Amino acid sequence: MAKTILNLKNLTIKFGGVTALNSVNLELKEGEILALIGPNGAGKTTVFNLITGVYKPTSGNVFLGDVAIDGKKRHHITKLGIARTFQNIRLFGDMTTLENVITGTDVRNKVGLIGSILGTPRSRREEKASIAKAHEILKFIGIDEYADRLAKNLPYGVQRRLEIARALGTEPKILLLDEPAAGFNPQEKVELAAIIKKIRDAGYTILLIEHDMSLIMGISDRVVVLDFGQKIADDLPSVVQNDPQVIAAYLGVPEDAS
Amino acid sequence: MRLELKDLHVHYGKIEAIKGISVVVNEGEIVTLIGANGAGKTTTLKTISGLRKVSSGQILFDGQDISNVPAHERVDLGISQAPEGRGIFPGMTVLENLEMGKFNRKDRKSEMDEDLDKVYTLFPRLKERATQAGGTLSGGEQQMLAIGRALMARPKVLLLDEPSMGLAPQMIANIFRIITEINKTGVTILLVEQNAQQALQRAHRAYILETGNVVKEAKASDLLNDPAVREAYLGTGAH
Amino acid sequence: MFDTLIHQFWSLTFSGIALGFIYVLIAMGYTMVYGVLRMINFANSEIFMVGAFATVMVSKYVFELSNDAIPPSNVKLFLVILCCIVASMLASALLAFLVELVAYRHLRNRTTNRIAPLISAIGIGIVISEIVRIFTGARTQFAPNIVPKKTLATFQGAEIRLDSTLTIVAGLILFILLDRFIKYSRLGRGIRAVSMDEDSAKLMGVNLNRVISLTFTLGGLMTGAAGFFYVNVYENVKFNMGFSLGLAAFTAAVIGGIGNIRGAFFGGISLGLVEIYASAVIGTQWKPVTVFIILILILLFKPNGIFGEAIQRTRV
Amino acid sequence: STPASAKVKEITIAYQGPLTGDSAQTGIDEVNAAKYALKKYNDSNPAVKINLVTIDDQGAGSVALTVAPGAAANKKIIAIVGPAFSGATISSLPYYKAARLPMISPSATNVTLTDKKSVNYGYPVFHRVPSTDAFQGPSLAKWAVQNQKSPKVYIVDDKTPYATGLAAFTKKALAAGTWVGSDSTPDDTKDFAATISKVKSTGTNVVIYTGYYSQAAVLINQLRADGYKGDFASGDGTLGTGFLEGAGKNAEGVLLVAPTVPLSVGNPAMEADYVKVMGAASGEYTTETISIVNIYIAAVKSGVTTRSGMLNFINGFKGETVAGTKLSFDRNGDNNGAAAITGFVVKGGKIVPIEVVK
Amino acid sequence: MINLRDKGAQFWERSNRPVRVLTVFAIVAVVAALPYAGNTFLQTPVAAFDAVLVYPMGMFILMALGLNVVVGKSGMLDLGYVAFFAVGAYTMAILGTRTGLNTWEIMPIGIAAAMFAGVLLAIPTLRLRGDYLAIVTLGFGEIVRVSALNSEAIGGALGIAGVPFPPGLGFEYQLLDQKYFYWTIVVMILLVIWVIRRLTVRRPGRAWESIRQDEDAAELMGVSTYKYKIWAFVFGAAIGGGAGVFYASRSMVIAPDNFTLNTSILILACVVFGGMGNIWGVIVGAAILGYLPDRFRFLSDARLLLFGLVLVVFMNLRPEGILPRKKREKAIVKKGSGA
Ligand SMILES: Nc1ncnc2c1ncn2[C@@H]1O[C@H](COP(=O)(O)OP(=O)(O)OP(=O)(O)O)[C@@H](O)[C@H]1O
Ligand SMILES: Nc1ncnc2c1ncn2[C@@H]1O[C@H](COP(=O)(O)OP(=O)(O)OP(=O)(O)O)[C@@H](O)[C@H]1O
Ligand SMILES: [Mg+2]
Ligand SMILES: [Mg+2]
Repeated sequence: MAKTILNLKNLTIKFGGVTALNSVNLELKEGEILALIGPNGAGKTTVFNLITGVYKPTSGNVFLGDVAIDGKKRHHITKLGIARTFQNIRLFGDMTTLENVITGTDVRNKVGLIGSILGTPRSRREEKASIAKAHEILKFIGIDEYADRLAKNLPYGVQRRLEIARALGTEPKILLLDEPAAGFNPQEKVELAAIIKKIRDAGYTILLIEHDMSLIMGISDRVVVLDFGQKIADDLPSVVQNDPQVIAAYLGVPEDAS
Repeated sequence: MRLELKDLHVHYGKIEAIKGISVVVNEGEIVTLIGANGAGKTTTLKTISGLRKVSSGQILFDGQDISNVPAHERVDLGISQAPEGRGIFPGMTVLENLEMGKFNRKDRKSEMDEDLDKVYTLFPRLKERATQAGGTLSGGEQQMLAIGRALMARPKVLLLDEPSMGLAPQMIANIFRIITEINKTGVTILLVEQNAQQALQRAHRAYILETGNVVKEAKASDLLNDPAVREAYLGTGAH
Repeated sequence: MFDTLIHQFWSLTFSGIALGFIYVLIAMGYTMVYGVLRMINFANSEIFMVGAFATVMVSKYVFELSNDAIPPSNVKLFLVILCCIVASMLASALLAFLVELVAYRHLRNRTTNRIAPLISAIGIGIVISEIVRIFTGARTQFAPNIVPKKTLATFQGAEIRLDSTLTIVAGLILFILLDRFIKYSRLGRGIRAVSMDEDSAKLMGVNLNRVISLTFTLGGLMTGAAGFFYVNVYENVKFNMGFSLGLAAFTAAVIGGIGNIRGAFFGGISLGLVEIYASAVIGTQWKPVTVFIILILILLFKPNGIFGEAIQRTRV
Repeated sequence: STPASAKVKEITIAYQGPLTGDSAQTGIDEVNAAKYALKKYNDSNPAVKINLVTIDDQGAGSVALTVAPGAAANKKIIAIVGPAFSGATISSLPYYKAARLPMISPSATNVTLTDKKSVNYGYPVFHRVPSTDAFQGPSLAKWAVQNQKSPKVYIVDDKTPYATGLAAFTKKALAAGTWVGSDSTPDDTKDFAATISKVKSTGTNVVIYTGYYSQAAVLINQLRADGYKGDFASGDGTLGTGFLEGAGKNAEGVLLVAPTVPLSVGNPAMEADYVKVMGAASGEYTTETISIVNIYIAAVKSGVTTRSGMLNFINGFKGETVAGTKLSFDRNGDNNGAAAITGFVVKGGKIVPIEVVK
Repeated sequence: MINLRDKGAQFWERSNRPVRVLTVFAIVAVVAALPYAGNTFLQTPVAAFDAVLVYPMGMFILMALGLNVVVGKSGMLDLGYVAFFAVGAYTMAILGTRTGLNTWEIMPIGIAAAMFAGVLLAIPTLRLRGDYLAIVTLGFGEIVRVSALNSEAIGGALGIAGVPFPPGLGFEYQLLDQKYFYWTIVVMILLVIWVIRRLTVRRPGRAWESIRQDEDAAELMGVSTYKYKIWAFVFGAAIGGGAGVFYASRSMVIAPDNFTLNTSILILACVVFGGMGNIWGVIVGAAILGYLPDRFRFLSDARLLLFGLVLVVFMNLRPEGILPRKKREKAIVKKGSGA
């Protein structure tokens, strides 16, 4: 069994009267694609927000390896190797595609204000490396042809993919994808599934929120189901799919199992 | 109410996003627009509701040219939209958001309550969250709110832009059922969907859009069985 | 150092509240506009100045009051007050309406740059004050004494004067009227909708231009009323009078939480008091420093002002 | 260029002061006075006409810094009326000194301008008609307390260079134990409640305000409305009909001192003519400004056509102001006749000169 | 409307290195020759043309470039920028009149003082967003001015006079012919342009840009937003401080009324008028707004009125400024240095 790299322990968060997550435990194993599913408002995005430091848990902890990262600054968490995409796209609209990715890569760069002004050899080296890396990632994701377009003018599908590319730019150990296929047609979803697999095969660990069951069944190694802030299932896709509790809470009548 | 687009052209700056499309939505119909990302579906809906200006062509509503009527007056005519990206008022509570749907209607209190009840029965989750700020809802909850809000206006024509986006499978089935139900009460519906399978099952007729042009118009059931369409829009591993 | 404050506490407090009400009314002009557009209306100080001039004009030229004359009484007094205040409110409201048309409307449709309207409003402000400067030869214009500065009562040694009492009472009434209006008309909700998402507001049937114009106009009405009360208490006007009062009122709006009219109310009164107390304790010349330090402290602990709602944001 | 023999037909002098901005009124008053004097002269068909160019420094040192080099470089200008304000004068001085451009100010009264030891020393180009705060301050201190057996004096200044200077000299000249407090109310102060409270709590019976007339009127109105019964005194910034208009009945009995007198007081006949010619009553510093222009006119009449000629003429000049006081300059540029500070009292709605306060 | 910015950029991209070098030299030469254009249509009535080139034009350009880093690049509305200018100027005036240090020796001290003031203001306030930041910075500007006004130790209302000229560098600075001042300021501007360009095409520029566009997303992409906002602020302050030092030294006299809110607003107007976020736009905007009021001096009474009208009309015609922020689709990373 691969080692656990992200460990959520008894995570609880309350917003006023609403308990969005109730004592959730979740382990992410190195190299896997773990799907996080559940009805609307179950708390999936909230899990991402807790992992990335957007929210602080009411109780419980998030461990990256052995380090508790809840309470750490957001940019620091990114630096530690967790990157995410957003459910409603949050690109830097006035930057080009390439710049968006380079901005991601900057988290690994060291050169500061002074170095940039002086144009030290290191700064030039880093710049060069960043640009090369960004192009590489764009090619990897298959959107390099858009490199010089402003992000806000890109077609929706490309924007979603750019979100992934930007996150990859930060060289994360763990990639969090929040509904990457929303707004895609079936054909595009198939392409996306291939990309996600490719990313995993390149050595990343992926935590994926998605509502499209065929996509999930196709690529995930394991599925965790949340309902009303509680974990109700955590198993292989095929098992989860037939779990009556999951069917009742999430899938509805199994009309079309593919 | 019959809605008709005649040779419609729409621009973003110099870019022509809609290149002369003609679309008819007859009273009482569900018509669906399908097409790949960037085909111009959202732009079409925005133009009908008045958020984008018509470059040339006409929008006929009930036989009357409304292409120069300002957006807020089109709402009074009976055109209501649940927009892409949902357009929730983030700082308003769920209830206030719903009330905004009735902004210009001088309905009696009882009618307001009646409509609220209707929306709450369709989406019980909204009732639970009536006092929560719209901006803090989950993605799917926001989608429900957007649809509910559009219904509050008691529209004659309802424009839905990817209503199933971000919804859980169970909820998706629900939404499409609701669309049919609303339609049965006499509301004309223009539906934009990526979930073409479901959309075509529910719609009477459909248009296929490609880069700003209508490339195909047919009865929905015909398209469901059209191999080319299945290939392009329903995914190869069709159901 | 605190002697004056202790000995004259009630007298200072009373003056501070009267001054505060003038701030409240001007702050309403800022806060209304901010509430709908999330932009600062830099021409509001000139809108105030024009309102103040309107009172002077009406009292001087319509009622032919002179500076030395004994203030009118009874019916005439009532009539003068009414006409002056209405004239001020209308003049400012009209100007506010025009400012929106010229400085904001066109720009709003053309750019998302939020600072551009700010600069065009500053431009309009310069134009208005320069026109007034040229017409008045840059002179201070003294206003006739409208409301007699009679002492109504004394409280703990502080004299309660008719003119400042009028400011407080009328200011309170105007504030309550506006507050009710915003609450019970659809306007309030329309304003909030526009401020959060213009496109969605349109889709709900909100007439964007009308809501925005109306908001400017209402803000103008309040600001104009402030002009009347100002003249009434301080009896002079000058083309550049708006600057420092506008700045103070704007600060007041921020202290309370800009965009929130109850915040403006609270902010205005507290600023009036703080200014007067600070002047009494450490000297009038240090007043701006004290005020801004207090402002910074408040914002450190309440980043959205005391009554401010959190800046509207969608979730990450 | 013109041959040396050709007769000069036109001479240009400049006025420098605030013509726009917050303090524009002072400048507009002065420039009108200059225009009046020149109109009188030019209308008499002289052999050499005198042009006036205006230099707007907005009364601010920062603006003076841009315009002064221009005036200095403009060889046509052979003399300057102004600058109106001390701050703008200080900023302009380096340029005028370098260009040897003579100037006589009608209203810059800061002592450092004629103080040999100061970096602001304006020698040799700077001259002024009014006397400095060093003279006015003691006179004000003396004149203000005349009605009180045991005076308690409270001094308020408006934080301008003029007012702080005058306030300091006034305070220094007060008899020991009579000064009970001071406040500075910047010139955009609207509400004097705090100041008034201090006045009351100190038991003051004499308030001295050093600053300009519009604020003085507001202050005294608020003082009286709050029941202050003591005396009110002020300096030349307050001398003028504007104060009377603003303070109305409250002006009665106010004690004023000034190095000169307003035209309407010092020369009523000329004031009447002024109103006829200019269509409005004269404003601040009219007496001084007309007197300065008259010096330049005299110089031109005597054939002066250059800056150095003008400088010599000014230094040798002996004459009178249009209000009849002596006018000539000492080595530092101060007016020898200016030491005479007149004391005024407002009576029956008029500013009445009483006596010279020594 | 034609997009000059894109035309210029296109030209630049199409040119090869020698053409570029030549263009730069040509432009610098034309700019450097400006003091000799005093007798052309450019002549300013009343004010001396060479002096106008130094102040307001040169100084405005310098300050607008500094403010642009704060407002245009990182999106923080600063209405108190003049405070840093004042700190620089007062440092120069105090040290210049009381110690034997000369202008060039005081320059780094003045810049450091302004940066320190920047940090002082930034640390507590940069967590505020948008317009709250605007009012706090505005307040800071007033605090600095009023404190100077009330402190007799540094001259109070009269300010400080007798500030020494900068010592010549092989030439002597002159009072009545300001071309050396002008050339000095051109060099300062070029230096600042060079530094800003370096920053904007590299990591700090991207960090600022991302903060301006979406602060939350930027932080979640690993940008230390707080740190970079402080840097932007402090960097802007440094330029303001440097400008202040030079200003005091060439003016010889400074007083609190040189540092009013109006100056802050005017500089902000320069930035927006020219084109927020685009250094060339900012330069053009500042040059025009610095120059216009002096060009219109012959209008005397209606001068400021006209200035106000120009602001309104121009903002309405070109809301994004004269040379707007980058519209075309090309990276701010240096071309050709990659891949
Ligand atoms: N800041 C907040 N304040 C109040 N409630 C919140 C807040 N954030 C989240 N919630 C609530 O917590 C619950 C979980 O939200 P979350 O966004 O995690 O759902 P989700 O599982 O991602 O749903 P979806 O599939 O619809 O995106 C929702 O009911 C939401 O309304
Ligand atoms: N604000 C805009 N500025 C410039 N171009 C735009 C803008 N909005 C849309 N476009 C372009 O117009 C075209 C049509 O876009 P539209 O959003 O209508 O597509 P769509 O069919 O709704 O796609 P999707 O399925 O991704 O929602 C696209 O090429 C898009 O890039
Ligand atoms: Mg979610
Ligand atoms: Mg769309």
